[in-house]
Amino acid sequence: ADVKPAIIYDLGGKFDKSFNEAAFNGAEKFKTETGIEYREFEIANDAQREQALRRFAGDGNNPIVMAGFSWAAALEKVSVEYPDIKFAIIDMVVDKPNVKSVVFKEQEGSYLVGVLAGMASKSKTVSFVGGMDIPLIHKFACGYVGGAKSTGADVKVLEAYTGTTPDAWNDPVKGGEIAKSQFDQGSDVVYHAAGGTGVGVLQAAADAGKLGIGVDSNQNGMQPGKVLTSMLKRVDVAVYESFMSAKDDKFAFGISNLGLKEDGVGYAVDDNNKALITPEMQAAVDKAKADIIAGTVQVHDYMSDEACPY
Amino acid sequence: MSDLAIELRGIDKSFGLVHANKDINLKVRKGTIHGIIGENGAGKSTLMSILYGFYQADRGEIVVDGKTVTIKDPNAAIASGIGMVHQHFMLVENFTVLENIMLGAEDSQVLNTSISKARVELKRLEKEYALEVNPDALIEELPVGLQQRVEILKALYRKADILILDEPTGVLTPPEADHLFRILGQLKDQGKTIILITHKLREIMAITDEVSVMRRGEMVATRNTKETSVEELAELMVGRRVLLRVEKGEANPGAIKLSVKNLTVRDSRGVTMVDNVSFDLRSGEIVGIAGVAGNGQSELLEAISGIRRAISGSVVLNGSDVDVTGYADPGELRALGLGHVPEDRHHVGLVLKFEESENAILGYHRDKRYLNGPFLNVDAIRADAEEKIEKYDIRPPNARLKTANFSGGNQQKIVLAREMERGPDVLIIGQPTRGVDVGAIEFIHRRIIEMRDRGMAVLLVSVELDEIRALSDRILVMFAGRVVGERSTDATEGELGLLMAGVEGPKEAAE
Amino acid sequence: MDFFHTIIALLESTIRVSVPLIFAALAGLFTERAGVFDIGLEGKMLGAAFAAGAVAAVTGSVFAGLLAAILISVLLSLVHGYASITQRGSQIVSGVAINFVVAGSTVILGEAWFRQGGRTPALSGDARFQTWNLPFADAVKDVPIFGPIYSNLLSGHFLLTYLAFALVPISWWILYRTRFGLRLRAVGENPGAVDTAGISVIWLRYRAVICCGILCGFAGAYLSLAMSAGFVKGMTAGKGYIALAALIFAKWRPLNIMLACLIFGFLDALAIRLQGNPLPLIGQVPVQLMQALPYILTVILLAGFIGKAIPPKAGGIPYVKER
Amino acid sequence: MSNPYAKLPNWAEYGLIPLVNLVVAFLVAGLVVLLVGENPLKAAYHMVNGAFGRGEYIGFTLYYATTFIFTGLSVAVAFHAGLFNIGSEGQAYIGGIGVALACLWLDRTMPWFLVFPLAIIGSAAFGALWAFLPGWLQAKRGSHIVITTIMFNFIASSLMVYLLTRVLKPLGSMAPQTRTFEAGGQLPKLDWLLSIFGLDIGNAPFNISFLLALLAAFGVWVLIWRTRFGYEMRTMGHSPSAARYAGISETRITIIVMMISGGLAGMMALNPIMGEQFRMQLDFVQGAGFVGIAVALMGRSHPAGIIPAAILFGMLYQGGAEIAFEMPAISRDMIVIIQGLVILFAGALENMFRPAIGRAFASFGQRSAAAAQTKGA
Ligand SMILES: Nc1ncnc2c1ncn2[C@@H]1O[C@H](COP(=O)(O)OP(=O)(O)OP(=O)(O)O)[C@@H](O)[C@H]1O
Ligand SMILES: Nc1ncnc2c1ncn2[C@@H]1O[C@H](COP(=O)(O)OP(=O)(O)OP(=O)(O)O)[C@@H](O)[C@H]1O
Ligand SMILES: [Mg+2]
Ligand SMILES: [Mg+2]
Repeated sequence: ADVKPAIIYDLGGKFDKSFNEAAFNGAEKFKTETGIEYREFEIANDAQREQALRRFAGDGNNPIVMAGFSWAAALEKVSVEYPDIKFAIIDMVVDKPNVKSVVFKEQEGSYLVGVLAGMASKSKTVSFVGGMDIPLIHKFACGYVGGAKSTGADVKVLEAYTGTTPDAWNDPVKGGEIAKSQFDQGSDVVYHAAGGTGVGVLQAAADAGKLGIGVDSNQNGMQPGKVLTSMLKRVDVAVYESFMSAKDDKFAFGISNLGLKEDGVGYAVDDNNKALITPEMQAAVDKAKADIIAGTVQVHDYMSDEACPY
Repeated sequence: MSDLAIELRGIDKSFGLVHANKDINLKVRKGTIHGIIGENGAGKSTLMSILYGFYQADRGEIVVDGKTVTIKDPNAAIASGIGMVHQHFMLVENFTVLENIMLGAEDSQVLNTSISKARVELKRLEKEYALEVNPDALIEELPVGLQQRVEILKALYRKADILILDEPTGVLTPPEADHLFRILGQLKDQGKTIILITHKLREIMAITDEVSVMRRGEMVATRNTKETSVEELAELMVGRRVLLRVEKGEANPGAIKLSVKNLTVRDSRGVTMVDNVSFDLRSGEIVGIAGVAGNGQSELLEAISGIRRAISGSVVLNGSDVDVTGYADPGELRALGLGHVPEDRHHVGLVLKFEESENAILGYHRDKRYLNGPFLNVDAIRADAEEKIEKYDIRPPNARLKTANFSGGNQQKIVLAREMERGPDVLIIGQPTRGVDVGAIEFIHRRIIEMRDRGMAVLLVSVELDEIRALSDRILVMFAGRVVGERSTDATEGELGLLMAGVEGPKEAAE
Repeated sequence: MDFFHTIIALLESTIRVSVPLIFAALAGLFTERAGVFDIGLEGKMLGAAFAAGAVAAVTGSVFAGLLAAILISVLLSLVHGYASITQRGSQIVSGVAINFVVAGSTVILGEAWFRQGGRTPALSGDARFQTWNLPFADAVKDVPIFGPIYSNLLSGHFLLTYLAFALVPISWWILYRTRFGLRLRAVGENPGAVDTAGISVIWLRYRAVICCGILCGFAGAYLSLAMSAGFVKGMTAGKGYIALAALIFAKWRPLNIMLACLIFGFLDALAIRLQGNPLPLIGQVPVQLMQALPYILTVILLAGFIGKAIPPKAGGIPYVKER
Repeated sequence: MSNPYAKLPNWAEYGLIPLVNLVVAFLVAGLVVLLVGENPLKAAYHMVNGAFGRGEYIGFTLYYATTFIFTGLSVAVAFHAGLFNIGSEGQAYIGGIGVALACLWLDRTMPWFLVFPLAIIGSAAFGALWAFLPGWLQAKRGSHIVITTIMFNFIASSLMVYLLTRVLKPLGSMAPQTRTFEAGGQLPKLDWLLSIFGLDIGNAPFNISFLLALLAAFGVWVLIWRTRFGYEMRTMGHSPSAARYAGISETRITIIVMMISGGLAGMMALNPIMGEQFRMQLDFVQGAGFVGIAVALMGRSHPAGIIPAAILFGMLYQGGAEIAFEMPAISRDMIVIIQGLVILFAGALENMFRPAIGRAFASFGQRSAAAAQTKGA
């Protein structure tokens, strides 16, 4: 069909080394595969949300995908004004007939990397660096803790957050410093969910001879051989799918809640980290994955009660 | 070789719309002391700053020692042997004397050697000219008189052959001024040339060889000092006849209006500046406080007027106790009938960025007559200011002009008008005529006497002994924070001078 | 022993974190002492970090990167100088403007050159500063007390770290023991005095601003070539403002600056360390309180012990001779 | 800041010179645009058209301007008392609490015109509170206001993250923000104001807090130049020693001025929270406090200058967004550069063309005088 796809990023900007960037990658993939151009916009402040949506909708862009939970309110309004346009929002549910909501079970992917971390750790202490102390990040943290502790009750998980301003997502120096502090407290595997800050976390791990774990996209290549794995959150796939399905007239509205089962989250193994994952680790993580998919293991969703039982 | 040290030809300079120097010609003979006089704003400082390379003339030629030179910056002037002591000192306050003297004349990248050399040279200069000053003292801790010494030493250190002094005696006591003049004489004897700017005609008559008069940017006359008179110079300066003596009648002292008992004040560094001072001030009299600058007069005024907290002692103003050791609010003191003309009009008495009318209410801005509730009554304020402008002949007569744009004399009149027109019972005045030209001095002195005659009690602090003697009915002399003597107006200058220098004169019979 | 180990680790972290602050605050010291206020430290540091990351990535040479950092930072300083010295514009506005321009252009240029979203490629090997071990660091490692202090705390830092600390006495020496320093301090107090002494106020201030640029260059290079391995957009994350605060905190004195930066660094390290760990007596506190801790403690220190900071007298005021 | 150059006629001083500066700023920005291979004229067109081309665009421009008027006034008021309040950012952020509390409490039961006054008081009170401590510390303890306000900006952001994730966020919601306010917490738009000029506001969030901003600007003018307190604070700002002489308490002025400054910054929160988002979000201030510094200085700390300066920045924000929409090669970072260049050329380098313009005026004046003379002769 005739598609004029558009994508709008959140405040972090399309190169946030995080989900905005993943979204951008998905759109790029669509472009290279189909040769269809898409439009994009990076907002600079909150007032531009509705403005950008209306702008793109008014220009006849269809579908319009937006990345980030902060879009919900704007989309709720604008989607009603443009009933014929297909919208997709990532990381949040908006209950409107012409909206597709894509949310991820980050906790499940985080659980798996937690399992790997717990087993890779010699000190039985692993750690987590979050960008900001907000619910979404706790979703990652909680799954990770669950996974790590599943490898032994004696596994300790340290948890810290970079900051309280938007700089928290772009502060590799602080990220590195936090990681070093955690290493010093015994951690030897560190998982980050901190955007650009994570660059510093992975660097610090590599420098200190410890292991890092990437997030969102495959970051194994950032420090080859020093990144244990990456928790994949397939925002890129979600964007790509949205564009593609719209092109093929198969755009599905409603909620899609993507977990391990749907391959919406996962962990990355490639040449960079193959050697780091022992057969036992592989077996354990395969089992955990199967259990989660089968439902025998339920990974706690932080958002269900805003608490982490692990 | 020419016998002229300096020749200025057709110097012309404008600052924006102000034509400060108009086609000025000046010849200064070698080995002489050449005076330059003129009213405030006549362009004297500008002319000298051009000679010193601080400003660039728009037109004109400078000839030094027979050679036409381009003085594009002070460096060039220094190289030509010109040194200048500026009207407003060009010293770095938190530097030591030595550092200030070295600044710009260091002889190596690293200071150590420069410092020791400078120290030696300074010692020599000090000795040669009897210009003692502690080389390691901070400028901000020195009294102005000493600061000026530093300025002179700076010029001598740079081996100046031609020394320009811009109003050097404005801040000096008579002994200090005499000392300075002795040094100038000595320099002259060594063959140096000196250009001296001053408002004090007496000084001109005393030590210059020639004198040039400026008026409104023009050079109106040059005279051989021996062949002119004070009266002629004054007339040349202002363009009309001036009365140089203050006429005043007998005082009629009445009730005690201000009583100061055992007042002790320390400055911010904890040094005792006012030491157990007591005196009474009666209505209808002028009490003058004489003293070398820096002997506690400023702090005394500040404590009495509530600006500075005293350590101990008491002050009774108009029958009411003033909490001088606690928080005495200057505003409340005003309400009790105190008027205060501070020594430093630029930083204390005025806000230079304010319109004239705004300064005319400074300190009285809580007065109902200038307010409508919490709002300023701008019309009333301006009307009031215009009245004062008229009465005090403040020029230009524009209440909305920025205060910085008035000349020093007129700025002083703004303060005086504000403080006098209130009709306070007690008026304390610090340095009423510092840097003010003869025309304005005449006016200000007349006003002060007028106030006394109307029954006001006036406390006058001045470093001008002439002024103290001309105006006061009684004279207190301060030295090192203490009142070291009280004299009547008949006291000779020498006697007072000795007291001011801390040398106890023969005690007067009564006290 | 555990406690001792923790302290050593905390102090190590303190040193790392305070280095960029020391560079930047010393940078500010030079301009502000000369009477040119600089709220643009942040921007210069960011620009330098970018230049360092970009050039090191392209050339593979860390020193080329450092040089580029200094060059860019000096260039930005000259812009600030031109606006505030030559054109006598508002120094604050000029600083703010530089912060804006740099924040935007580093991303644009980075993206244009490397297509990594404003980041520069990750650096390794010679393109990045390596840590240095002091002699015998390994040998004495296991000596009790002294061992950890020497081989962990003092050894094993970057060249730039040692440089930063060396620059503290050097700056002091320059400011208080050289002709340049004497004049520089004078021009910040009373430019008139400098002018009448036959020294060019403008050229002197330009030199001060250039010194500032050089030091900000080090600060930026440290961020992208030592602490991290490459540039990330906005990676200064407010350090320029903290450095400014340290400068004021230190009352514009070099040795105090080192102390102030170490205090800030220590508080930061402490806050990181305490995150997630329960406090004695109080128990678990919200993360945000821990994160705010350095700032709260700074305010308390400031209110309790520091007293009034009096800036250079002529600071912030353009030198105008003729009105 | 003194004006070191000869006086020009008012229209040149306040009209021509800023205009020339702006034009130059845009010329340089144009070079940057050229550098990325785009047409600067097109960009300029989109900038101006995007800011003023339609009612909706004007609405957006003025929406941003509202924010900057508040923060600009905040910075300016402190400036007049000689205080550099670099903490408007944090004060505005905390001011949001006041707005949010008023709205969360009353939005379901009361109409906006009853909630609004309360929200105004709330925002001003919280903003003032956040500025009180730095003011108090400066007045009583001599802590430098620049450091304390920087620190308070950071503390504010920590506090707000805590409040928005732990206290004010509805349970189960992902976004760190309050719930959305109902009708009582939503300010009416100023559509009628634009419709007077025959313009349609469209979806622009231009709301009634703009009028409050204008009122605040007028209030600030009255405060500074027409009240006793303003007189006292200006005295202190120009000369602390003269203030002491005049019996003006530095402590009192410092604290009150900081609170007024903080209150003005706090009121900024009304615009995005009650006027646009109808909820309080993380980091809703988005740097407006820092832009306020530039606005205040470019507006010479006078309300009559701050309003146009704020509109200029509103134009940069809105016009900038339009450029980014229309010209994909120009990203939002490019807009940041352009903003920086405008601040540089129209702010810091404002004197660059003054001498030339002054000379032009002088020679023109002479020539016309000469012409008059020859005619006379
Ligand atoms: N730096 C300057 N910029 C602009 N105008 C100036 C400057 N300095 C002096 N002027 C103007 O030049 C005129 C001459 O001033 P100048 O200081 O030379 O007077 P003066 O004779 O030294 O006065 P005084 O006796 O008060 O020292 C004044 O009217 C003043 O307006
Ligand atoms: N730099 C300057 N810019 C503008 N006007 C100036 C400048 N310097 C002096 N003036 C003006 O020149 C005139 C006299 O200047 P000057 O500074 O010599 O005052 P003054 O009478 O000597 O005062 P004071 O006794 O306080 O030194 C005044 O009108 C003053 O405002
Ligand atoms: Mg003069
Ligand atoms: Mg004078």
